[in-house]
Amino acid sequence: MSLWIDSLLAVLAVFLAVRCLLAPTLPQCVFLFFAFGLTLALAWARLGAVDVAIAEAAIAAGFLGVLLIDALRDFSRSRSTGEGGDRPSRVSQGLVGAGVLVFLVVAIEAVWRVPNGGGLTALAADNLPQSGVDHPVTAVLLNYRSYDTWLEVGVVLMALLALFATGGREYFCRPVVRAVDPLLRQVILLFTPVLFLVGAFLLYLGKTEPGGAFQAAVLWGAGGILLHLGGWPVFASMAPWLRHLLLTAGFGFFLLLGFLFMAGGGALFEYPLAQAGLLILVVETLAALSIAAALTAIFAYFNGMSAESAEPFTPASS
Amino acid sequence: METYQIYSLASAVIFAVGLAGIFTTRLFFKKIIATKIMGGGVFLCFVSFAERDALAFADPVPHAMVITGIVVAVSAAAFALALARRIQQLTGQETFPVEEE
Amino acid sequence: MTMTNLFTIILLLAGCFFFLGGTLGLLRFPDLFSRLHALTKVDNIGLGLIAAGMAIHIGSPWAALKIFLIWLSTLLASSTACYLVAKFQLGRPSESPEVPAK
Amino acid sequence: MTDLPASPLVALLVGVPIAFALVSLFFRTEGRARTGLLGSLGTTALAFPAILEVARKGTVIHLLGGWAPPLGILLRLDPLAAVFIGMTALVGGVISLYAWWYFRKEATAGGTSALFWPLWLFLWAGLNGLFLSNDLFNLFVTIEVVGICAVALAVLSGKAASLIAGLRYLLAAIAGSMGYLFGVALLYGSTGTLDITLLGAALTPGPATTFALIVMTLGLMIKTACFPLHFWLPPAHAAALPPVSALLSALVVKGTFYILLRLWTEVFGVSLTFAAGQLIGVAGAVAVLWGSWQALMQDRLKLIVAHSSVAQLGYLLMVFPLIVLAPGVAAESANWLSPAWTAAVYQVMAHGFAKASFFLSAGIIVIALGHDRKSSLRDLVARLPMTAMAIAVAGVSLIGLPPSGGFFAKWMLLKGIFMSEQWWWAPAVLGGSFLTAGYVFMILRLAFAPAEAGQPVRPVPKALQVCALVLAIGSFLIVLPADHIIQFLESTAPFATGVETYPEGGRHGND
Repeated sequence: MSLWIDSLLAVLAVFLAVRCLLAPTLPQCVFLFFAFGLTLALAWARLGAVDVAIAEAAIAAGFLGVLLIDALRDFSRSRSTGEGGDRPSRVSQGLVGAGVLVFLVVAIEAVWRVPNGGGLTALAADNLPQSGVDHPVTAVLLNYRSYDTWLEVGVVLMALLALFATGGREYFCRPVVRAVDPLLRQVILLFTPVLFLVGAFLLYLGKTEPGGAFQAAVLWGAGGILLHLGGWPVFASMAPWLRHLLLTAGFGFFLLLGFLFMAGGGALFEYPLAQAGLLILVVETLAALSIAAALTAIFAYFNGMSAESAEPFTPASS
Repeated sequence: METYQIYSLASAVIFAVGLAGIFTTRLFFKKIIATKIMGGGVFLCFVSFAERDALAFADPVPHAMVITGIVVAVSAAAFALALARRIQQLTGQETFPVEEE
Repeated sequence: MTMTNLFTIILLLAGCFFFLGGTLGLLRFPDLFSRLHALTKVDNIGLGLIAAGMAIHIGSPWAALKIFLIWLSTLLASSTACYLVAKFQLGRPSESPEVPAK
Repeated sequence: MTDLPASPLVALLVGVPIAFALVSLFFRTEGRARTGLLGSLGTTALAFPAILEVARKGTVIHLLGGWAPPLGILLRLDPLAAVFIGMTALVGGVISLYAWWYFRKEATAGGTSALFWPLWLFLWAGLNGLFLSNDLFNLFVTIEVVGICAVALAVLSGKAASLIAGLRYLLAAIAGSMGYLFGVALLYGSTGTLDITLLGAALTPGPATTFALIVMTLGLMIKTACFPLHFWLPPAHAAALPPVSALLSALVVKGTFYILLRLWTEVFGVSLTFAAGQLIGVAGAVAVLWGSWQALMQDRLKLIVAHSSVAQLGYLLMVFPLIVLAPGVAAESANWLSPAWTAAVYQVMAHGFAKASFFLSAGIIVIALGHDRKSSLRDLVARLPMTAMAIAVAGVSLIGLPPSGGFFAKWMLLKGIFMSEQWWWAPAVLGGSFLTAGYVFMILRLAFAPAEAGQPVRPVPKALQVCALVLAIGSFLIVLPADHIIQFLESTAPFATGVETYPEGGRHGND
């Protein structure tokens, strides 16, 4: 029975991926991509990866989905993605098809006959008492492999700077100040504190159960995005030093702490066991705050790129 | 056939679908989505191995890597989308010029 | 099979039925407004039934409260979204109701 | 690996540029540029004690978080990494100085400079992290850091052409890293480790290993702009701002080449076949000829230089057929390994210095004349003598005339080729040099030709010209300590080691 459910889910994921890429219009493509992401999240829940499922649903399907929909305002002008010169010629399509088919056969043989390396489950479990947290995924993210996580917090900040680079200067967009629906504002006012509360809860939960900084960050970021959509200028009205502090706190504090303990003779990101639990919670909180801030700023930038923005942003040069 | 094998096979197929998607469309927007689909395939591969290596809990290392990977991939995709939008706004182009392909 | 199990199954099945109905409505109804109607009203009942079924299945009052809150926030979100979509459609300059896609 | 001496310097090489980048974000344009320059010079300065540490102690490591592999991530600073980090420090330092004066001169791009500095420091930290990392997944994160920052820098000019080239670059980079990551997933699944050293010991030949080899190699080849996956490079490098073009071509593409080198020599030994090495060599040889030919055909200086990068990167690939030994040849008896490795390292350095200098000179010409079409080169010798000199010197190194670093690299490559009796690569090396000579002499001929009348020349700060010239001369100076560098590199593996292959390995081969 369960094998059937899994097979169904796997086939559905493949089907949605194909349909998404063959969709005749871009909005359809986006919504099928949503469905693909949610199917993957279900698959991950089935595979016992609850953290990943939350992260996928929240970041990859949720946040990126919002950006994709916002981008549709620019791209949906040409409604159809179909025949009008979109597809390459038949010959090159055939070549690509043949190439991908060969690739597929080799890939399937490879994943089918992959030897069982055994993974690191036992090792991760054995060292859990030394990590300062009780949830293995959090232990990997914030202790065993905290270097990766640190760089990743940085990548979100770099993505924001990269976004600024497309316009040639740093720019925190104001909300589109057309009359925001009063009902929407009320609902947002109601939802934002709830989101922040649930985010904090998930963050705290990360010590023992699925949850943690990234999941919390997306909820907080969602709060920021809602406020932006409701007409509250979250970043644009903030003092520059404060918003830079918000954006860099996670990445910076992580590093600062690492340097501090390194000065004491340890390695970078090596925490003494007695304080590890607390330090990890502080690092996670600041990281979540910074990621949330960056996600909000990324969305605000996207929203401000739109031609219908009240304050249309024109690039510095060109 | 084990549960993980269903998903690892699917991961190979999804990766190939994404790969094909990059070549078969010239629209920026769809190329970006195609790379995301490739990423979905790769992450599914990681997580399927994590399930295979489960003891009391599934292998946490691939889970952590996939969470990291998802955030990194979304950051890159957001940047790509912003570039595509800016190009569209400056030039009206939604596809790469043909002669350079 | 215990009584609670039976209840759970009945509630889940009923929930699925409503979801199916809502989806059918989304696909078959001719214009945006009636589609919205199907999507929000029927799906919310479906979700409520499934939530109730799960609450009974888990059997802890805390979990039940959390599940109830989830349902409540979905209700709020979907009705707000529905209202905004409908309002946007009404505000559109002179466009006749959409012709259903084949 | 974990019993090697530890050093905090290793972690600082990544941490310090990031710390400066973060601090710089709190300043506005002027202060940000100052902090950025300070950070760049600091990072350059940091490379020297790090290299000295390696010279004294041999390979040093850093166990991040105090966790040993396979659970934790290990940073390893060995002589090969030290040479790459040193090259990055020197070239990057000079480019930073150039950027400082460039952005003061081009005041119109105020916002651009404010974004340049943090992005460049993040990129630098990513590169250092890449050279140091001994963990396959961490390498993925660092190549993404490098990729995102590199594209962001490439589009800074804000022109539509650079945005389109940037998007093409970014999509190629994302697709490449997804291919790489798929390989990582399979390797983790089949061995339960991500550490390069442990993987090399644990890996067994089989379809999964072979597939991982193929997707990772292809993924990294896209990102290194290897023929025939180089399509994104010329437009992206040519359309960027001059300091950015310089660091993209001198440093960024070398990062993924470095990973490729590490993977082939330290991880995939069991799955490699002689033919696989030959195949990469063919890609390299074609890249040398095709890239140089394309460079000859271009009409704009920056495009000439960008296409020349494709060719020069081809030389790097031609090292692979020498390192992957034929069945039955033991690494101990393969006396051409040392020249081959020397060729690789020197080609990386010589191209880094010379190409950076070339792009910086192109930037100077654009400032002076407003464009970089071939006609802008006319009478360069009289108009911008120092820049003409820089172009001539860097060009000589690109061609590979003695006594330049480029000559030393190509000479060593030829030596390795003849010692291993793979003479069929020699025509490509020589042909590439002739074609390179073609476009370099064409540039120089124009530089001496009289200018068309009425072309005003805007003044260019001397400092910019000095930077370009210093880099050009650097591509010669690197030859002086050659003995020391080779000795330094030979002190530890993987330098002077080869990948032994076996006849039965052919069954698992990828071609």
